[in-house]
Amino acid sequence: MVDLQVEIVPGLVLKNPVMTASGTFGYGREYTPYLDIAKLGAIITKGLSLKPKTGNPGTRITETACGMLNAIGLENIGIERFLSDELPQLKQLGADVIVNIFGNNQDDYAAIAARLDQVAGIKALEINISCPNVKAGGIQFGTDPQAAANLVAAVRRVTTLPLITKLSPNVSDITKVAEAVADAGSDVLSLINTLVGLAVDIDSRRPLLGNITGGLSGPAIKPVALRLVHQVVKAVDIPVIGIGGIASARDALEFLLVGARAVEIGTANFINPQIGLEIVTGISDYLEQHEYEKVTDFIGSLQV
Amino acid sequence: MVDLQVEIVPGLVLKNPVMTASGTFGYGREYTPYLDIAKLGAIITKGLSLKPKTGNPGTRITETACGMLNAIGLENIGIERFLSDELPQLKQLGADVIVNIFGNNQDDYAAIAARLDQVAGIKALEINISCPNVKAGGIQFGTDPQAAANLVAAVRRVTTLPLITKLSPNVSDITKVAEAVADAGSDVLSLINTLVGLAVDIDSRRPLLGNITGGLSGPAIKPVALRLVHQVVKAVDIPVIGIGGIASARDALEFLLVGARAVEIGTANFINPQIGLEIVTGISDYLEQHEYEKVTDFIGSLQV
Amino acid sequence: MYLFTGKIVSNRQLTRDIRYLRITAPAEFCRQAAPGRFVMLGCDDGLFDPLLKRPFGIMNRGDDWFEVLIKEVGRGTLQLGELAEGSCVSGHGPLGNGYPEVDSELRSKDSSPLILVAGGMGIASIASCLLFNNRRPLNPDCKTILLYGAARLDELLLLDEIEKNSADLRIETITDDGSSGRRGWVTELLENELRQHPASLTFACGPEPMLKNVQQVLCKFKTRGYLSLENRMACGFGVCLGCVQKMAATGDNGAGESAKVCTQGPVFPADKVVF
Amino acid sequence: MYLFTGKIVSNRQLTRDIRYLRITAPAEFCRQAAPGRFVMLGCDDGLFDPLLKRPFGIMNRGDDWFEVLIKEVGRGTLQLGELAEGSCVSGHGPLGNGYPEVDSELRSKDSSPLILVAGGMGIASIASCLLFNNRRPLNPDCKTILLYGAARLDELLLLDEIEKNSADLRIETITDDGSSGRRGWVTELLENELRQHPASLTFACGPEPMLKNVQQVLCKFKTRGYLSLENRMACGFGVCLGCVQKMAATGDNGAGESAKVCTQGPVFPADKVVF
Ligand SMILES: Cc1cc2nc3c(=O)[nH]c(=O)nc-3n(C[C@H](O)[C@H](O)[C@H](O)COP(=O)(O)OP(=O)(O)OC[C@H]3O[C@@H](n4cnc5c(N)ncnc54)[C@H](O)[C@@H]3O)c2cc1C
Ligand SMILES: Cc1cc2nc3c(=O)[nH]c(=O)nc-3n(C[C@H](O)[C@H](O)[C@H](O)COP(=O)(O)OP(=O)(O)OC[C@H]3O[C@@H](n4cnc5c(N)ncnc54)[C@H](O)[C@@H]3O)c2cc1C
Ligand SMILES: Cc1cc2nc3c(=O)[nH]c(=O)nc-3n(C[C@H](O)[C@H](O)[C@H](O)COP(=O)(O)O)c2cc1C
Ligand SMILES: Cc1cc2nc3c(=O)[nH]c(=O)nc-3n(C[C@H](O)[C@H](O)[C@H](O)COP(=O)(O)O)c2cc1C
Ligand code: FES
Ligand code: FES
Repeated sequence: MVDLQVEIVPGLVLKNPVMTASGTFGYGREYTPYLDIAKLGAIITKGLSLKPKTGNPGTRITETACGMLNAIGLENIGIERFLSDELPQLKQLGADVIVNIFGNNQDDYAAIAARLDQVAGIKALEINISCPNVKAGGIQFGTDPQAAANLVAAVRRVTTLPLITKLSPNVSDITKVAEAVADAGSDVLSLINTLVGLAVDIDSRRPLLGNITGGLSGPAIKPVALRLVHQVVKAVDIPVIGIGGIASARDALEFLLVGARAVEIGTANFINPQIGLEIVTGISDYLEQHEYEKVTDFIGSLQV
Repeated sequence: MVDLQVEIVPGLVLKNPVMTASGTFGYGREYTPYLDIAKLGAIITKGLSLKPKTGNPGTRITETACGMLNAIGLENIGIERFLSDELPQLKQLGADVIVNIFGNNQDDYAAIAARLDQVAGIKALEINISCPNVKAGGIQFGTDPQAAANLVAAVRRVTTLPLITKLSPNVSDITKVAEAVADAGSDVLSLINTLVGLAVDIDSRRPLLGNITGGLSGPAIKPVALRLVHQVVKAVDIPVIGIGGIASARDALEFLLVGARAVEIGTANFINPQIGLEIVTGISDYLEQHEYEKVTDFIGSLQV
Repeated sequence: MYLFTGKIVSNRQLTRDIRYLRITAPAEFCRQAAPGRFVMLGCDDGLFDPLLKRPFGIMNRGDDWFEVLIKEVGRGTLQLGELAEGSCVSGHGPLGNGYPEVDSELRSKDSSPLILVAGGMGIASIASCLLFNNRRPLNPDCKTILLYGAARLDELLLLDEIEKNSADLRIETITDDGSSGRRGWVTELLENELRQHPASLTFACGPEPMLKNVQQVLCKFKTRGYLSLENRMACGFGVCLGCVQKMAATGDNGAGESAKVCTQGPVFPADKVVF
Repeated sequence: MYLFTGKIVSNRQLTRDIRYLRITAPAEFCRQAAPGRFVMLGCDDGLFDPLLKRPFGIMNRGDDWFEVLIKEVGRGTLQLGELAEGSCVSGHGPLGNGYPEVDSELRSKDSSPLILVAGGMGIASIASCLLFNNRRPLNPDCKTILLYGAARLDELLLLDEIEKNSADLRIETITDDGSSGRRGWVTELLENELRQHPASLTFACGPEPMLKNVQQVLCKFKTRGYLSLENRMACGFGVCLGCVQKMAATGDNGAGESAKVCTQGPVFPADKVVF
């Protein structure tokens, strides 16, 4: 048996390196007909804000070549309803829960973080500073190292939970933001969020999405994601979680190879709701076949 | 008959808006068994440098989901051999030729531009400030607005040919670079060059490309390209040429719809060497069916 | 809800761009398939283009198969529609709520009929109410009328199958170009019926403009009905939030102002949907 | 060079992962196909995954068909290998230079044999020298020896076909695991032959490590030979520069230090290739 456990940071130990990405796994419960969510490294909730949010009007998704654009607009039930209606059941199911948070401004982020600080059953916070689908908040933090650092510092002050900062790929030099948030107290980095994209319909001569632009995800973006993870792993000392286009155990292993200590599965969950556990098994089988004793021996073993 | 002619700038009028992208059309002659290259809006040569260049060692291409990574490393025969061995035949074939140029530094760029200034049979220069596959030159100009502007100004001083500056997508805010090079005297912008990506092989635990990272092209990147073209069209007053993942007449029309005055076809040429002319015909048929008299009526007609 | 690999048993081409596929499925899937529920289907080739599965109404089902009608409108439907017999598909379902059971509670007067309104490909969903009938009967003393509109005569599909399977059914058809005898929209037929039977119960499925009209007609006659929506879907099981539809502020479909068409629908009370 | 849509005439499964396909093609394509030339093939489904066509040696051809051997090693070969009879493929070719004509100029002594060396799937390319023979004869008084190495006995392919078509051919086989009787590498067989016939002409195709060994053996015996390379290709017709191979500084294959395998090769004089 291969040992799949990974310690991301001392306060955040995962039974295996496979998590599910925010916004693609609902609040977790939706997946219980398909798999035992307690067997995943962790589940990461849909991005939560202080108050419920209705999201964007109009068409919200459209498929592109080997990918999809989404402009959901961070629709969510709000932090309070999550705590009362969803979290208790997740605890009962034995799932390891990481909460993804976002706000319109620094105070919002800090308020949610403070609210969650003393809540039992939350393993870590993932701060989304990179969602391209909301006007206020989101991406402008993700592209400005100083703004990102200030935000992380504000959250850091109000919580003792492990902090994961989720980075945007839509930048000239991701290592600048990575270093800034690491210095500001982020324990972990996760990347990538979606690339900003556009799709239009030549017949109606309109954008296909109500929000005009959307976030590109899926296998199409994997090469870009792998490159950015590789770059950030080399640039910072804190652990990195890899995200972007993962749809198989081999994909996940590619991210581990370049140095991600864990991965998050996003769009692939829509296509196959069991994919998370299939990837756990696939990683284990691969490592066993190649005579690794533990997954940590494989992590970061890329030879360049 | 739909009028497909587009005037990009007064000195650069194309018989139709379909060009072939640098690095994907060789020096043009290679395509003569497949199509009449004189019928294309223009052909853009492989990137040329002052001296011949051998390119990168090791594996240079690998396929990704709906895309490919290349790390050719700008191998080319050099400007002198192009002028003596290739250009005369292109002229004879009646092709409209745009020369794509790059260098290791500003002086290199200026020297090539100066050399080409008095050469008959060259319709314009496309300055590649955005190739991700060379260490010196290329991408650092493309991500720094000031460096890009200086470069363009230096080239501008030595040539009267229409100048197209080819932009990198690997930036936080492409409009900054776009505005800077427009102010510095670029007549036209073309975008996008490839996204930087990485592919690795988990069995050998090595990068798949000799150069480690490569440039991502093909249908996978189309949504990102369309978004950036849309953004730049709104930000600058000079004409924009759209590039990225175009593989059909509908794809090309999408770029025209968001405001590109012409397009360049890249990777799709590898899959179907006749695609350039098929797209010309397809655009004409579509516009005729939808009762447009001229392509310029369709360009930029997106309703948002 | 099952994830399964199905095999194409048969693939009949009904028109230039419409295919009628029978696909194998686990017995449990077939048992849980109810009229108006749907299935997500994708090609089982391990490739990523197309990427997502596509939703289709489960039109009919047996012990270990189900049938769908596929209109080829884009990459996904084209790929599925061209699959040869023996090819495999990835399936996920049955999903969604389906049409409500037609019991006396739903109908205000037992003698008033159930009116089924189908526009174009909406027939796939609507037909399930009739073709499933021989297995899970609608209220037996409920008279049923099928109002079916299409663009042209040759796009009025499966009428023989439907008649064969449904005793006591009256069918009225209409086409945009008049090629079926009557020219016009299916909502005109609905108005006629409701004028005669104002207490009917209506189920409707078709393109959004048609459903909007149906909604207006039902509203005008103050009569109850259900609409089956076909919003774009990425997942089909409630996690992507891509399919949400605006809903009237109160009512039995979710507390909020929007509903997930895939899990709370695709069938909604007509007066709840805000187009 | 032709772009064409071909139809799968037959698809035989030779081993777990090796397929033998016959595909229709324009007559002109078939006429221009010569031993060692290749064809780029892709599925004709209008989808983008896989994106690029894949190169395959043209193993045999008739008036309006050609044959390829496909080993399923990844997405592209898997998709092509699984195509049913009647399916369409997009083809482009014939491409590349092919093996040189075996005339007296090439062979230093007319009595010395032509030695064909195939490793694994290299048989597809090598076999073309034999199977095309009945149409475009190699030098008729040239004796031919086929040296063929594979991993296991069941991967020694098409020996019957080859024998049937090639009079006067001697075949020696060897396998990595000894299951064919002889255990070892095909280059050992080559050394044996060259010891007896040092003035032979050798054509070789196989995995790169084997070709390197062949090169060394040829060098040791100071004898002439040609290697057919299989570098990764994006285009196949000389425009992407993805397939270049380092070459010895001088010689008849390009002035520079590298050559495009797709247009200047895939067959190169063995002493020119720098691995
Ligand atoms: C619950 C449900 C049940 C359905 N049942 C059936 C059925 O039984 N038979 C059938 O043929 N189709 C049915 N559809 C519609 C079918 O899912 C779409 O036609 C299909 O997803 C289009 O995929 P594509 O890749 O071919 O088209 P794309 O290439 O994605 O798009 C082609 C065109 O179709 C439009 N389109 C895409 N998705 C949808 C959609 N969900 N609804 C309407 N238009 C769309 C696009 O705007 C575009 O104009 C149903 C949809 C839903 C949500
Ligand atoms: C001139 C030429 C002639 C060829 N003739 C034949 C033939 O007759 N029969 C046949 O089965 N194959 C032949 N090949 C090899 C064949 O083209 C590759 O196996 C195929 O392109 C792999 O595609 P894929 O999508 O299945 O694999 P991928 O998914 O792209 O890769 C799978 C594995 O194959 C390796 N690979 C990919 N491309 C190549 C390549 N060009 N050469 C070697 N390894 C590669 C990769 O490194 C990887 O390990 C030939 C190649 C060339 C260049
Ligand atoms: C429909 C959808 C909704 C998403 N919502 C969120 C979100 O609420 N918060 C967040 O941080 N990321 C969100 N993401 C981004 C994903 O978590 C992930 O970073 C991205 O999709 C790339 O991974 P993938 O290619 O595996 O999907 C969303 C992605 C999709 C497709
Ligand atoms: C193999 C290859 C070589 C390229 N070489 C060059 C080059 O020399 N100069 C340049 O400006 N762009 C080069 N490009 C980028 C293309 O011109 C184009 O910008 C990019 O491929 C995106 O378009 P596409 O998706 O249609 O391929 C190259 C692209 C490819 C795939
Ligand atoms: S389709 Fe994903 S939530 Fe409805
Ligand atoms: S494969 Fe493109 S140049 Fe050889």
